[in-house]
Amino acid sequence: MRYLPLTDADRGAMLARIGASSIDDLFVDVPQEARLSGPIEGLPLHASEMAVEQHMRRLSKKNLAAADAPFFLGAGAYRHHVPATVDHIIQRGEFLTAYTPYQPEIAQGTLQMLFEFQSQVARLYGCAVANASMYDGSTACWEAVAMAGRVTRRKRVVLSGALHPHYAEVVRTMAKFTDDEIADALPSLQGTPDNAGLIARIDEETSCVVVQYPDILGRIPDLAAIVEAAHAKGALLIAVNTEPVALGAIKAPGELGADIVVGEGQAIGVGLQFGGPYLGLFAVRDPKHVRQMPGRLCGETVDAEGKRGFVLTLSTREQHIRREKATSNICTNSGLCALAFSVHMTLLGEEGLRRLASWNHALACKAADRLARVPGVRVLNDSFFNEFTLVIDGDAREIVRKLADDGVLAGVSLGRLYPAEEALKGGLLVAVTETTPEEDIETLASALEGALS
Amino acid sequence: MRYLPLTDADRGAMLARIGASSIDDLFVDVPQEARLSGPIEGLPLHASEMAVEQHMRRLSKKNLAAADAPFFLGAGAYRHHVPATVDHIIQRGEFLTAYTPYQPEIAQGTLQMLFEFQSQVARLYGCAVANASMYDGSTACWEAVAMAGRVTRRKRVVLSGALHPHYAEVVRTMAKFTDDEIADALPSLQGTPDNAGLIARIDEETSCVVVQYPDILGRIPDLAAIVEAAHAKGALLIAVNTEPVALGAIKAPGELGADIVVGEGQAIGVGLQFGGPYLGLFAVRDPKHVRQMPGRLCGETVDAEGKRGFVLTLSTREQHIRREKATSNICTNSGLCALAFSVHMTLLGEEGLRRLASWNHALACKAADRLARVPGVRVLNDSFFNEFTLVIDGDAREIVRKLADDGVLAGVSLGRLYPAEEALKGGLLVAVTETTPEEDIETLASALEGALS
Amino acid sequence: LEEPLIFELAGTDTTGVDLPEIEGGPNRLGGMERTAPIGLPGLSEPETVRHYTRLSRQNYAIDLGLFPLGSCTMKHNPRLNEKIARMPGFADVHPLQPVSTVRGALEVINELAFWLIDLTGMHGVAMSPKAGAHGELCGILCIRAALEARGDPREVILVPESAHGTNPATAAFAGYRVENIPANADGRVDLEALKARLGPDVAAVMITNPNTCGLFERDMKAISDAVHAAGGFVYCDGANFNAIVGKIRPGDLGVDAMHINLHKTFSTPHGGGGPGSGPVVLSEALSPYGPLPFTARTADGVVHLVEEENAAEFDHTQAFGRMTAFHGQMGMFTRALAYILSHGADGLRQVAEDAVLNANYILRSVEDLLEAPFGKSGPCMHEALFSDAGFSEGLSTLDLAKSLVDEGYHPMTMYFPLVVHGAMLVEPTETESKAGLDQFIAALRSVAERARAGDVSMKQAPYYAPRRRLDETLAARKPVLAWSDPDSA
Amino acid sequence: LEEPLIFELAGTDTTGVDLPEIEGGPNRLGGMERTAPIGLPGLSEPETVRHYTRLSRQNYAIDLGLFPLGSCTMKHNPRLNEKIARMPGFADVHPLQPVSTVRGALEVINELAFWLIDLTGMHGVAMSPKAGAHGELCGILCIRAALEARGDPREVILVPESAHGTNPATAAFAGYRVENIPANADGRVDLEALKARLGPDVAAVMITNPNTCGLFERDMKAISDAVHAAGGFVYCDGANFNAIVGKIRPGDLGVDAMHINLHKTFSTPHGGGGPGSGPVVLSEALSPYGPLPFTARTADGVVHLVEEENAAEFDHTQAFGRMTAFHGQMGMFTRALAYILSHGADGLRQVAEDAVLNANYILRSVEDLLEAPFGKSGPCMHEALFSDAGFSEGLSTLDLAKSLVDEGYHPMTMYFPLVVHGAMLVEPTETESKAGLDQFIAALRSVAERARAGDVSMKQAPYYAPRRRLDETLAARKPVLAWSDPDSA
Repeated sequence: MRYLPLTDADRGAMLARIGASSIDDLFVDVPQEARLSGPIEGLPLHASEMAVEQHMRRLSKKNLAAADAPFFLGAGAYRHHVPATVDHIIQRGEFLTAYTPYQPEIAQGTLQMLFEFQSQVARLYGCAVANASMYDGSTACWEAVAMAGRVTRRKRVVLSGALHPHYAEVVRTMAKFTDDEIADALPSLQGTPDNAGLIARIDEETSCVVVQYPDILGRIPDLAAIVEAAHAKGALLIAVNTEPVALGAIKAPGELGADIVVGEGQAIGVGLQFGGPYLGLFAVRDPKHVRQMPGRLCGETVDAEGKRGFVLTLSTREQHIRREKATSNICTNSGLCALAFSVHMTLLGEEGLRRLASWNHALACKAADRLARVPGVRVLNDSFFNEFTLVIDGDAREIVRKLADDGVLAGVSLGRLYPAEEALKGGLLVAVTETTPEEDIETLASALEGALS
Repeated sequence: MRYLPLTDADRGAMLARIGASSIDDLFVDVPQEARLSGPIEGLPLHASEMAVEQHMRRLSKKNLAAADAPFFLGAGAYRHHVPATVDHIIQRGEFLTAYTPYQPEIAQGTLQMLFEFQSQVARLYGCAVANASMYDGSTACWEAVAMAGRVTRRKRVVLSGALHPHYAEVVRTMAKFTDDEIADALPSLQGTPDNAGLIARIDEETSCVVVQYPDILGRIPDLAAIVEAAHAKGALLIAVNTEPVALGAIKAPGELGADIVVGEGQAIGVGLQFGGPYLGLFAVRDPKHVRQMPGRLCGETVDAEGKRGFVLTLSTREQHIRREKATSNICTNSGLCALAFSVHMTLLGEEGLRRLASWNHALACKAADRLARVPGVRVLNDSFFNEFTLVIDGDAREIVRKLADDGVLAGVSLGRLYPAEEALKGGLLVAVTETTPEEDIETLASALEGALS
Repeated sequence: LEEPLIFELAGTDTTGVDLPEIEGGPNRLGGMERTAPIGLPGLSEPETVRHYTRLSRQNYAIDLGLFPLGSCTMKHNPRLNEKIARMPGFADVHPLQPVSTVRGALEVINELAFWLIDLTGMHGVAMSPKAGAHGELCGILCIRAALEARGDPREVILVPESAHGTNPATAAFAGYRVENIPANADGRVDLEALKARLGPDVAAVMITNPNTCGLFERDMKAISDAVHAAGGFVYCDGANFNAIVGKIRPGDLGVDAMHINLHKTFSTPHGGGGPGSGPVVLSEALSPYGPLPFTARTADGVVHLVEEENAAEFDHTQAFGRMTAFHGQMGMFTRALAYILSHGADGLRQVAEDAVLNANYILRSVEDLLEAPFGKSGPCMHEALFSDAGFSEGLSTLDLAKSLVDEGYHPMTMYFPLVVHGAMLVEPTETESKAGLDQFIAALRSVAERARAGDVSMKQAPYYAPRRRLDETLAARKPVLAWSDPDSA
Repeated sequence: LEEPLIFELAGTDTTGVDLPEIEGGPNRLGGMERTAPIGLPGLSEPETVRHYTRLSRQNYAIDLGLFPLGSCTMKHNPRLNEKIARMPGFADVHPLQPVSTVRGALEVINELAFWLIDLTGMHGVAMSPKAGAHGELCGILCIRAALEARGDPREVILVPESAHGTNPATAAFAGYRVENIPANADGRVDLEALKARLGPDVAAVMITNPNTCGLFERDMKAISDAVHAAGGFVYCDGANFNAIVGKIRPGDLGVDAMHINLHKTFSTPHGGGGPGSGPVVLSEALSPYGPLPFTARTADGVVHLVEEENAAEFDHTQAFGRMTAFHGQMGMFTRALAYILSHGADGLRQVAEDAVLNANYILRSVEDLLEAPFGKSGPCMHEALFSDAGFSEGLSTLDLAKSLVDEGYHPMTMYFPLVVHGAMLVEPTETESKAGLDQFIAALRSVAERARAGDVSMKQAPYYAPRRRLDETLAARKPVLAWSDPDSA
């Protein structure tokens, strides 16, 4: 076994030192009837590296990789070019194979990186403080809701109808067990988000209002108005962002007054990966909320010789100290994805991020104009960043499947996201990034024309 | 420019410190008429990482990768499974981006690795000392011939007819300029190498006899007899090996009395790479010949505190010290490929190497038996390791091309290697390694049947 | 050389990417253009590579040496698995692609699920939880859903004293009252105390087995039977599954739910704090309540993705909901499956045996110098527990741990489990060689001798790390959690 | 912790691979079975990763800091290029595959050749040489072949004093007698002395431009004209092409042959000593003699592989032969082409400008403390040359260099070129930031001040490296070049 260094001679010598006559002696506390006498039946035995690689490659080839097709999917996961440097760095053994930095003297690499990451996220979100990452955007969203409950001591949660339905479902699921009351809604197929309807649902019992920005249909809501309404009722505003590149072009939620900003960081540095691991981002606008935040925090301090150093801090909020009184049960986070995000963001810098965002938006505008010319298709959005909603005469879900058979990955149908809603079935989310060649836009337009004619 | 850290502000400040008013001032020694006034015309300007990657990927897709076809090529370059660990290690920045270890105090990583590499190669070859690598097998072969000339002070070089024709051509090319006399021959299509004919060509003027082992047709010559004959005439025996995996199954050339053993190390750790970079191996059986060896040598020593350490040594043989009296003009070698070889060999160990060799041989035996049953095909070899020669009724080169069109990479035709030799045109070299699935052998057999019927 | 922060290395007008500059003109951003400075520094690629390479060298890692963190299971991460996770068919696939274009991805999930079920002897598995704690929550939510489905909501979850901190946090999060169960003198759950506490208000017992004292709970089956008899469920914390994988099936011991840390037992890299992955295996009684989405293979061999829409087709209408946006940690699934296939049923068994052998070897090689509170309770499993009894006055577990840093090792887990004073939990894992263990044992013996002898220099350790002891109190008292420009202050 | 040798870590019965054991039985090895022990140790994967990771950390590298080795050109190696070289269509292709299956590989070679020709203003290029020295040899052999073809074999090659050691070695290897040409006082070739020596016996002049004193040879065109007038050829050592790439075309200066170190100018990684790659650009007069194989694009856009067989079709029957088995360093070609395409014609020009700017910045920032022998000869090009004049008695260039190690830097090139006493040749390259240069300058000034002041502690430097000064004399006097088992001694 290539991963197991002990030889049989070693094992013998070690048993002798221990004073056991066989390995089985070490399992003596396991009731005999529970001990298996040999390898579990029906499962294959060990395999060479080559055999495993070949098997996994065969499986991988059964998937259509985004690079191998015109590709327009978004809806919470975005395809961007990730510089080769990012992967090089996250494969450094010192980052890849380190543990959570509980021993700061020999973990300054991870800790300084996390401090830089927190600072980058806080600035991107227009917030005071960000944590060291969460599992993903959807769980970060739930954690924000739970935090709002702790801060406001209220139980009513107002979800925008244009919140990603999977995020809403995670919130609803968790709320079942915490007796929060969830006020949710469906998105309406209008060019501009229904702020008035949302504001009307906020009341004095509301702990928080959750608004996606840009929203699930790609529209860019004016957060400031909702913030004002929420604050007027004593509720917190939670802004959810699933495309961080957008924040190179549009105002930061924190700038607009959002109290908690959470999101999915996958678009920067992490890649698609069929949905995971992703990177939950979590920040608060007001530093006084820090002690109610979930997740790990890295802070600056000094060592015994006065040198600057970094440590995990405020861990009295965490489960390993607080046990049942912790702010969250989160333990592992997305450290390596945070590194990938931070390296990519460092390469971009503000200048690169703004250029990247402008480029995405410009290409998306081109795509919207072109697709609007397809008969039977209209572009819903009055505003968008790099993703917009087409409304199609027909069942968009069927069209997406049909185009996939022809090797075109046309986008995400609203039917996939809201299978029960007849009214939404003509909706098709189309995302366009710098990785989308202009000729692929033409291919999509032609394919849609063909499918709709 | 993503690789250029200077900003225009930096450049201005630096010019000011230098006391120059513009960059052009720094090129003042270049005659005005030789200075280009702007970017060279007709060449593209800088491009994003994504654009370059896409361009190169497009080119790469125009090649048929060995993994994507039944694959039977050898003839001096062999496809083996390289453990993922090898590539991980050679991508460590500390190995990848270091220079030749001229400052040993801060290059012990490379130096200890080279010392281990030299030791591994010496043992594999059955020799006393190996150097720290050469460019590739063919240039190592020429360097061995040159060294034999220095040792024996003779000028006549006897090449076995079954030496790889490219290696022979490199020797012939170099000899043109050094006035060595080359006695060469063509391979004869016999099951056993023509030792007697070779021995008959050795005389008192012969500096060395060059024998490939296994030879270009895959046959395994009995080196001992040739060694005896060469030594009887005062000539050195140079053994050339192009498939190091074979030495896990067959005796080492050094064991059999070869004086200089050289070869291509690519098969272990390096990969196919369309022919380069590869890894020249070079070893001598008798330590007294060390000072005539070309290339770098790493040796053990101690530091000022008595700790073991390693340095480049015996550099008085080298060009940067000896200038026109150097043993060779070689400067750069294949350090990173040597690392890849050494890591792979460390993972294999003697046990793994022997198993790998046995497996290769067993599969090759199966393939030979199966292909011998194809009508119009016979297996030439009385002996072989993992590569053998088929003799086909017809032009093997045409058949190889035809099968390639059908997606089968059938092997290397002797017509490709010896285009001028009618007598060899039915020859087809077929190599089989652990990477060859048994069903691919069947595919090749069927394809040959189809092509010959 | 000290490495500055990225904010100290560059301004916001430089960048390490070459992207076109799009001229202004009309946009469709709805009037929300970001105009104020953001404050993100940009470094050229050479500076970036150097910054992170230098930072990395201030870390300790498994690739550098033994990482004996008890209960964290720091074992070697095979490089093959990294290569596989990066195959474009896995890495470059969107979670919402039409199912016809992701058959291979679904097969990976399903194949891994099959192994996890077989290795644990359970009935089903929820693959989507993102980490161990998330998996715990999933398991407890399954239990709550099952109890609610039978109209028998209960209020209490019993947790042993020695549990991981996540256990009570999870139970509390799911709305339960947590009660502790004491341990007996030999470090195991007190069966009689447990039985005495069982009753109609007890929803579940959460047990870690092997437990956090490194011992196998001999009475596991009796515990399960008693809990089941009282109408409750048994949750097993699977963080220590690596000690028994391939040797013992938790399902045979009556477990109803157990999360599996793929990053522990199946060696996906910890990455400085994640990502992890925490699939939860479920008994027949709990399987109907597992969350969406998941995969199912039908008789024709096709693997289906089961989501809200088609749950009924797969007879799974009682799912308690959805724990995360997409399908779970695909990148961890590919790595874990590669690990499992590499080892096979025989190799995994060997993993458990070697992990236990290595831990006992350490236990017996140092127990003359370091007090092993349960050394007489039988062999340990994959980790060896020591206490600070015998240290000279004034020296603590922390001092010993930091002194171990100077010997070239990462310290063991400290002050956990809480049931032992000054606890030190040492888990070598199966991927250490005997020579490596012998070297570690020598170092451990050396610091233990110094602690017994009262070497006060240990109080200032480490001396040879990139940093001396860091002031954690200052960090918490005056938190500095993001960089701010001193020039603008 | 000291890292043992692999031979000390494991025996020959262990392995880090899982391969089937083939039972004995008949074989077809012709009676040559290897039966005696080989003596190759095998390490498990975890041990292997750790061994090499630990070793790597004893190296200095560009990824860790400035690497100011004059004439070696240690610049940043873009990570994109590593990724591209590993694409299966490049990495997993056999050199003897039918041409129809390697069209993309041939296009890479041809596209790179096109750039090299255009950037140098030459006529042709030989792509197959494996490194700079191999390229030099190729160039000189072209010259010899051209002279022989016109029935005018000549015997002498003139080489300036300051040449790289490979230059005379190469010339001697190709059968020429080497004669030195002196430099004039300002560090350049003495044009008059050269002209005086030219004659019918001189085959070629080998010139490095920019030269190894870091200066541009102002008289290059005059030199070329004089050599050509005397019937000889001009060989230019292209190791320093990075100083002028995109700014000046050597072809415009009358060069007949020049090798290009792809690993210097075009940033393929040095890898601790290789692999390199040394294509040779050739003038119209020399192109017919370039070696096989090479690529040629025909009017239909198809790229052909030209070998012995079809040389006549491409009117290339005068090739002097073959320098290596296959087609050259494909892995370096892909990296170099990616580098070139990334920079483009504008970026390459900027490379030269920034390299020269950085070198002059260092020159002018330390010349008050370190004697710059040709500081008055005009701006330097990509490297700055200093001498040990001004050092306190007893302290040498070596002492300064080793002291620089303690400041966290790799030393500069020492004792080269030979024309300057105690020479120090500093080449920062274009991939260093101003902040990085300022830090280096401060360190250099500090050690220079200590050398002037006579700080004798410098004689024992380095103090803070993985090793103190190593005994090179012992290594050469009693060479130990391979491990031998002390137990069997």
